[in-house]
Amino acid sequence: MRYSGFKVLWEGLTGNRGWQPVWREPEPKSSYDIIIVGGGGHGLSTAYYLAREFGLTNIAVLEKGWLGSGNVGRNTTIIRSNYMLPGNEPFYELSMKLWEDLEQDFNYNAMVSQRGIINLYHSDPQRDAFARRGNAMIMAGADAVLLDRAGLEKQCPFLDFDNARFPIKGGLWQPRGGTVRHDAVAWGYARGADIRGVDIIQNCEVTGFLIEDGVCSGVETTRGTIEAKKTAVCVAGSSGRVMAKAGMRLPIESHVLQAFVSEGLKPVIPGVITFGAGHFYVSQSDKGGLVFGGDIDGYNTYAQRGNLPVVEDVCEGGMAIMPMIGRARLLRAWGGVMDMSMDGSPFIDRTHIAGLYFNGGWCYGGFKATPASGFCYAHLLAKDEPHPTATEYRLDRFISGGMIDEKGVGAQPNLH
Amino acid sequence: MSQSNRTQGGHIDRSKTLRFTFNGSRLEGHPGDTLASALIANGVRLVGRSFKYHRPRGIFSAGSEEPNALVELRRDAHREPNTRATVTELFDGLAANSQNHRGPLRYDLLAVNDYLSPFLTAGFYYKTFMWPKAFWEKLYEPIIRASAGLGRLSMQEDPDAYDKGFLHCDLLIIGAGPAGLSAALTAARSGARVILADEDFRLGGRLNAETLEISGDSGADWAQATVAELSSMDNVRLMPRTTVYGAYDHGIYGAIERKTDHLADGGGKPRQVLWRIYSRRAILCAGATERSIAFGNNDRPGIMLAGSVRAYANRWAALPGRRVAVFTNNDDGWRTASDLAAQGAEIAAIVDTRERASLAAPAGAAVSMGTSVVDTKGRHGLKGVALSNGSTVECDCLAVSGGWSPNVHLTCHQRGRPVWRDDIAGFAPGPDLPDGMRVAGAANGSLTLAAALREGHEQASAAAGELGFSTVAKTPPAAEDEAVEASAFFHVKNDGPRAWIDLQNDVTAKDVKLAHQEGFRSVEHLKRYTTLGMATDQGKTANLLGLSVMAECTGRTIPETGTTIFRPPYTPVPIGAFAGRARGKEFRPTRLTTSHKWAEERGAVFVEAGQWLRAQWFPQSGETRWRESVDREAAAVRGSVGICDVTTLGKIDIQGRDAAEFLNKVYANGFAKLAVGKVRYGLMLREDGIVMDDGTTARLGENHFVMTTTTANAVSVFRHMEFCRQCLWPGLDVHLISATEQWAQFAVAGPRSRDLLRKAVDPEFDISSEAFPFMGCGEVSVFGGTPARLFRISFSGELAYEIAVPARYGDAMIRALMEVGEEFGVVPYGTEALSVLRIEKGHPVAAELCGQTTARDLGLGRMVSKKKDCIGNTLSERSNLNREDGLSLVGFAPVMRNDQLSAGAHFVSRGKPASTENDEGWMTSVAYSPELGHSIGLGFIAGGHERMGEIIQAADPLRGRTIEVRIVSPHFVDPEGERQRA
Amino acid sequence: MIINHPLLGPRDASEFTYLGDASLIDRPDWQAEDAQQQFHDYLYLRDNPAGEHRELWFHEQGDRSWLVVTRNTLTHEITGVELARDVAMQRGRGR
Amino acid sequence: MPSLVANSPLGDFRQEFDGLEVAEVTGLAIVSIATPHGREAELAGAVLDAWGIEFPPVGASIESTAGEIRILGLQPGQVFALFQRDDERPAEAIARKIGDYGYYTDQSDSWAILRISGDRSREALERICALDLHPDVFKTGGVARTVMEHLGVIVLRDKDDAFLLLSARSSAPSFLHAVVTSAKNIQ
Repeated sequence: MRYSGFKVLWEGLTGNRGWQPVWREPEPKSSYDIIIVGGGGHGLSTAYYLAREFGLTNIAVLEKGWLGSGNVGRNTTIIRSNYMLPGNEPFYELSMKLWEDLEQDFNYNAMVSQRGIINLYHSDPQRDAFARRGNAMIMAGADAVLLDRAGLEKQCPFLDFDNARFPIKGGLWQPRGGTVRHDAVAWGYARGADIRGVDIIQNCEVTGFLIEDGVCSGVETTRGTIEAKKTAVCVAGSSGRVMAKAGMRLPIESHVLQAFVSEGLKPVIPGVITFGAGHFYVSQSDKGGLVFGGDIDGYNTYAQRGNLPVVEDVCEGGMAIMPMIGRARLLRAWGGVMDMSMDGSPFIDRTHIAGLYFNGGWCYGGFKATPASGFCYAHLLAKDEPHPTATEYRLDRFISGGMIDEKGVGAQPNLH
Repeated sequence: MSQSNRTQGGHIDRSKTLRFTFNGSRLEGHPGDTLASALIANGVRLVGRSFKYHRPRGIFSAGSEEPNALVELRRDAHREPNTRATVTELFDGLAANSQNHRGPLRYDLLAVNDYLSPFLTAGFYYKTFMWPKAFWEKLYEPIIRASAGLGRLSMQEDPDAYDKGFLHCDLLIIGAGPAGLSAALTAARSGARVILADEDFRLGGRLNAETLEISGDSGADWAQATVAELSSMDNVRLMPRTTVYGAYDHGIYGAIERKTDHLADGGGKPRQVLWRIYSRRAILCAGATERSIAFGNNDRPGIMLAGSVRAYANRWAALPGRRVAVFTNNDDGWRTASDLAAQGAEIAAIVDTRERASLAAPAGAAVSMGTSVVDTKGRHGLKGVALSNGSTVECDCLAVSGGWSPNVHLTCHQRGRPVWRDDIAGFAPGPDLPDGMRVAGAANGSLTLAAALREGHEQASAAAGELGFSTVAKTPPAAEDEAVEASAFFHVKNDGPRAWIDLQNDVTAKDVKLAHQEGFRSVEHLKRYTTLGMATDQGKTANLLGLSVMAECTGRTIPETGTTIFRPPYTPVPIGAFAGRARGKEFRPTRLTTSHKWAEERGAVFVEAGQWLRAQWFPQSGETRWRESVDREAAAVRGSVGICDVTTLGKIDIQGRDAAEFLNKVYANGFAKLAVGKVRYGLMLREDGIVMDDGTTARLGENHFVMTTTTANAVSVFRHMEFCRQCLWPGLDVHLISATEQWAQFAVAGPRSRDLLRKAVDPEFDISSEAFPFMGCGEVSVFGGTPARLFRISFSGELAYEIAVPARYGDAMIRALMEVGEEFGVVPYGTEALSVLRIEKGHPVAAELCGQTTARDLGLGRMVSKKKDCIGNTLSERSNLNREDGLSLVGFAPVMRNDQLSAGAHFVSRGKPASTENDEGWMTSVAYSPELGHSIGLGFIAGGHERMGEIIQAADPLRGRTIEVRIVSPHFVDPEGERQRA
Repeated sequence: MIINHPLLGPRDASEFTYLGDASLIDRPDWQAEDAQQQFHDYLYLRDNPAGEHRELWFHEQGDRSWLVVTRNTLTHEITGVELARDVAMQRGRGR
Repeated sequence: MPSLVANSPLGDFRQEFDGLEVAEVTGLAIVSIATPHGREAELAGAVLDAWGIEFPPVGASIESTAGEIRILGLQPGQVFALFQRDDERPAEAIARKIGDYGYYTDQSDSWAILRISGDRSREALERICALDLHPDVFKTGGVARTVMEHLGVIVLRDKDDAFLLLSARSSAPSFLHAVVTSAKNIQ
């Protein structure tokens, strides 16, 4: 079924009786060419691109709970490609370009909204570091604008320029950055993959891997054994738990990132604003809620909830730069479990076990990467060689010292 | 205007009249009123519009679960959008306006959406607005955004102050209804430290809204007597107007106390206080929330929760209608009928979905058993209802009771799942409660008054007992076990008019069915696809109705269909309250050096360095551009002598028999053999081989060192060294204490620095170059006996010293140094000149020590000892960190002498386009060198040391200025380092 | 969260700074033949358990002790708090 | 030649509020004493000989009977000694008194000291201090290092209704603002 304004009109006039399920609910088969473990954003986009780009459709996506229940369903919806290091920026720019064509591509309105993202700077050294980043972005084909104070005031007159403890001197602006309706990304990819024949199987938890002589030939699940030529794990947030079943230790810790939404408000802010001297970033959803967050809580956890000090720290950051939000109320807080990697950058790689692949370590940046992650993982699975923009996302990069450390804080995951 | 719907009795103070306005109309109420009760007393029915269809809406409830009656409260910068009228305490001069409509409330232009509802079904927007692609941001989205949202922020700085605080107790009791009061009484009498918090301004909970009796008194009187007893006890803290909004780990609860919201003018005091309550045990006595029933057009003004109708009549003496009908599936609805009748309302009908009921109807009420309401009429206010038996009833208020849902919210905050109970047809707290929490009363699914009193007493006894307090074995106060029989009836099935589930977000039963039809069948999919329960009320009255409709569709039971758990906060909390005082200049503490006041007097321009403020430069009269000042300051240092406050550098006092060995482990270069009275540059690596920090360390005695760190890393280096000391080498005798604050330290730099210091250092100390050579240090005294430390170190490359005095002398010291330096033309210099001087010498700072660079990259590779165990040397040997084409820190000079270099530019070989694959490095720092007369820079470039003299591009497309630069030595001035040894 | 400090009693976790897995105490021998591999595993690989986790916290705004806290990463329940120095000594670390 | 005049971090601040008073304390010497490994007993013995008091455990302080010195147990292996400063080099004064059994570091200039006293002092501290200062829990003589409004603070209860608060000298104005705001907010 193709979605369109006309279809909505027609259905409205005929009692909305014609809408079909967005995805099937198939029983798992006994074997597939490729099993994707994890029905979150990255897993579903991997399945979608395997089908669309490489014509591979004998594929199952296995999801422990409900489709999209991972971090694609619990994030702050920001997309951007404002990275600095050559190992990262081309990949995230690929992702941005995929976002820009996504809705027409999978015929689902995920509300990709490029209203821009601004990272504020407060000092000359910060400005210089942003200049380094902005130039790296442009050199990778992305867009970047360095705003001085006057340029920033034009866009965000409501910022507390003069009274702020850390005076706001300008910002690095990526006009193509923005937000996307996060759940719709999962649903759109699921629909696109389902239409092309991929089996999406919910409530099917992987309990073990079939590994013999260093070869993985499938998985054990709560719904039986399923064989596969290739098994692709894609369970960020649960990577440690799942890969432990394959006997692997990872350069990853699990941490919780909290996010918050305010009550609905008439339009307040234009795009995404990120406060560098505090821990705060904010956007406003189409429904009117301010969607905001800050730092991770900072301790290992698999609990999808955080604690008060971070809530307060985030709101302090918000009030520091835009004290007009004081009377807006925080409506809901939630926590997502992050794969915090040792250098802050992800992995899309084979493992040392033949037939077993791993995608994870996205830290708190996985949502924006959803299209490119799926695209590059699909490339790796289909061709057994990394996509050119993802060659550095190797699991063994720390052995040789090939860290991709944007923040420069070293092997301490909670600082990334 | 008279209060047309006000009756007799109630807990309001009729001796005082409060004036307020709603949408400009002048109205009156009394102390004790909420905005909602006063509106009802004044006969106001239409108070707002719904989110999507802009349907007319009236007050629905009498508490914090309110979905409809949201207003913009107060004026101008004090405007507070989305404020629930049902919990807003009335004050004199209150001004409220309805929100989310275009044009007058009664004639909202966006009400057209209601006629488009067949097209605006759940999730319709996912299926359209995709063509043409560019129209989303430009056309569709702006329209959606402008019509979405609820109230408006003022866009002005929040003028009110907020505060925070910390409380400790043995027992936190959440909710001061019958269960909470009973629990508090028992716990308090045991001697435990008790906090009793309630969101209402009048403690007593439902007791204030009911006509039930306790021990022969009215419930409300009993509540007041109990509150009086509790407030007389030292070990009890009563906190009305306080919402416990979240349950966090280890017995910590978040609470928000509204201090001045009920006052016309807060008098400058904090408006709200955000408390963190540390409890050893907690008892949740949060009561229950009534839910509605889904039936055709069940959203009109005048259709309300039955318990709320009763509350308005009993507590506030305000009748929501003159002719009231009751629609119920349980016994409790019948009480509304009898109480309303007692207050003088006409009971038009009692419609009960059950076949029989145990209570009697008031005289004159028509009773229809086994019957439902199927439709209603009255666009701006209810006029009548149609029943399933075909009859119609004229009425202006319909009191609906779908049963009571325990307020389990806080039991879920640590991801506990509620469990279904058939007897109350609702979810009750599950077994996985937050550690230390117990639940009592209606929150626990025990819906009678007697049970609430009993459970409160029992749970408090048990909790106090666990903590070692003995409770007086007294039975709880007696009350009747009133009839509360309920039935599982949620939804009047029909194919006719829309039946609302979520009033605020306009989710109807049809939306839930559509979600099912399209495969969004898990509870989470249902919520996300339809937005059920996502509004400002978080679905308190709606969630279960939505579940029941989904259960109907799937043919499963409600518990099989699922439940959603709740997350904090229980009710929305202002962002300003979470921030407390930390805003504006008080966002973070400010650290000042001891010369700050003096520098201010000199007109210095200051810059933030972490939390420090440092003098950036000292403009003199006639200087109009910052460069003039900075050039002058830098030139003065190279020409004669300058003084700079360097107090902000971290200083760590290191003592112990093994101090030298310890330093040998934390620094990459050797420290074991440093002589007493000498200073050495130290390079600190992280364990991954990347440079962490650098600085100088002086050996003051055999077992005594003083380390300096960079300003930015002072705290993290100290932490790291404590880790090394306690966790890696606990056997070493070494002790650390920060001395950053103890010493005011000044760099005295330039060829005349020794001459100047001779005037400051007491004459018994020989500071000649022979006696006090480069990299020497020692304890001296200055200006006639003040203790000081002198270090002969140089950041500028000139003959230079750093001299430290106890901080209490810092202000006097800078003034004295300037005084004695006058004859040498001494100038103070700030961080900008400092930066110029160090770039001229090629010294790395934070821009180069950015956490991504190795000692080798910095040209310091040979400092990393391979002959000892130290942090970072093993992993610094990894292949990728030692590539031939690895980065090198080198200098850059413009090919065209007048070109300005820019930090952040990337290096690209000549003739190649600026793209990622041609990226060879970046410029880290730039300055104008007054010594050389042109712009100079430092930066990292691949294989830099082998490329001296090569001309490359410094590409800065971000600022549109790409220039050609020459790779040069990073040591621009005095490369042999002779000046500093002079 | 509240950490029950072995010397000071219960203190709010916001006084502490977190580092990570307590295995960071077990720094390898720099002279081992496969020192680089050992240091790689020590610094970069984690068990990252869903359940009981022994981890290092620094009482930065307190008594400056490093602590080894045993905490469940699913429930956040803390079942043990020790001075890291004692733990390190027990594991044979000295000079 | 100019001579150097000392100044205090908060200019001898003092202000009264309803129920409490906030005042800067000046003239105190603060010397940290670290205990060398293996010489704990000797150092404790020297302290006992010099002032007749035991070495306090972490979290407690002990004042000599004559009141000339108070020793605060701050962290394992480290205490602070507080006494009236009558010497430019208080660390050396301590060394003269008890010998070189410990490692001494002068901290006198590192801290700004406020005394908050009066029956509402605990109520004011409630707004910034997460410690439970109930007298049954935090007894007179009790000492703790904690954080208030992002600032490190050492709290010493020197009387039932009086607390000594030590916070870093460089941020003393911010700290004073925090304490005074608390006093005002409870009025």
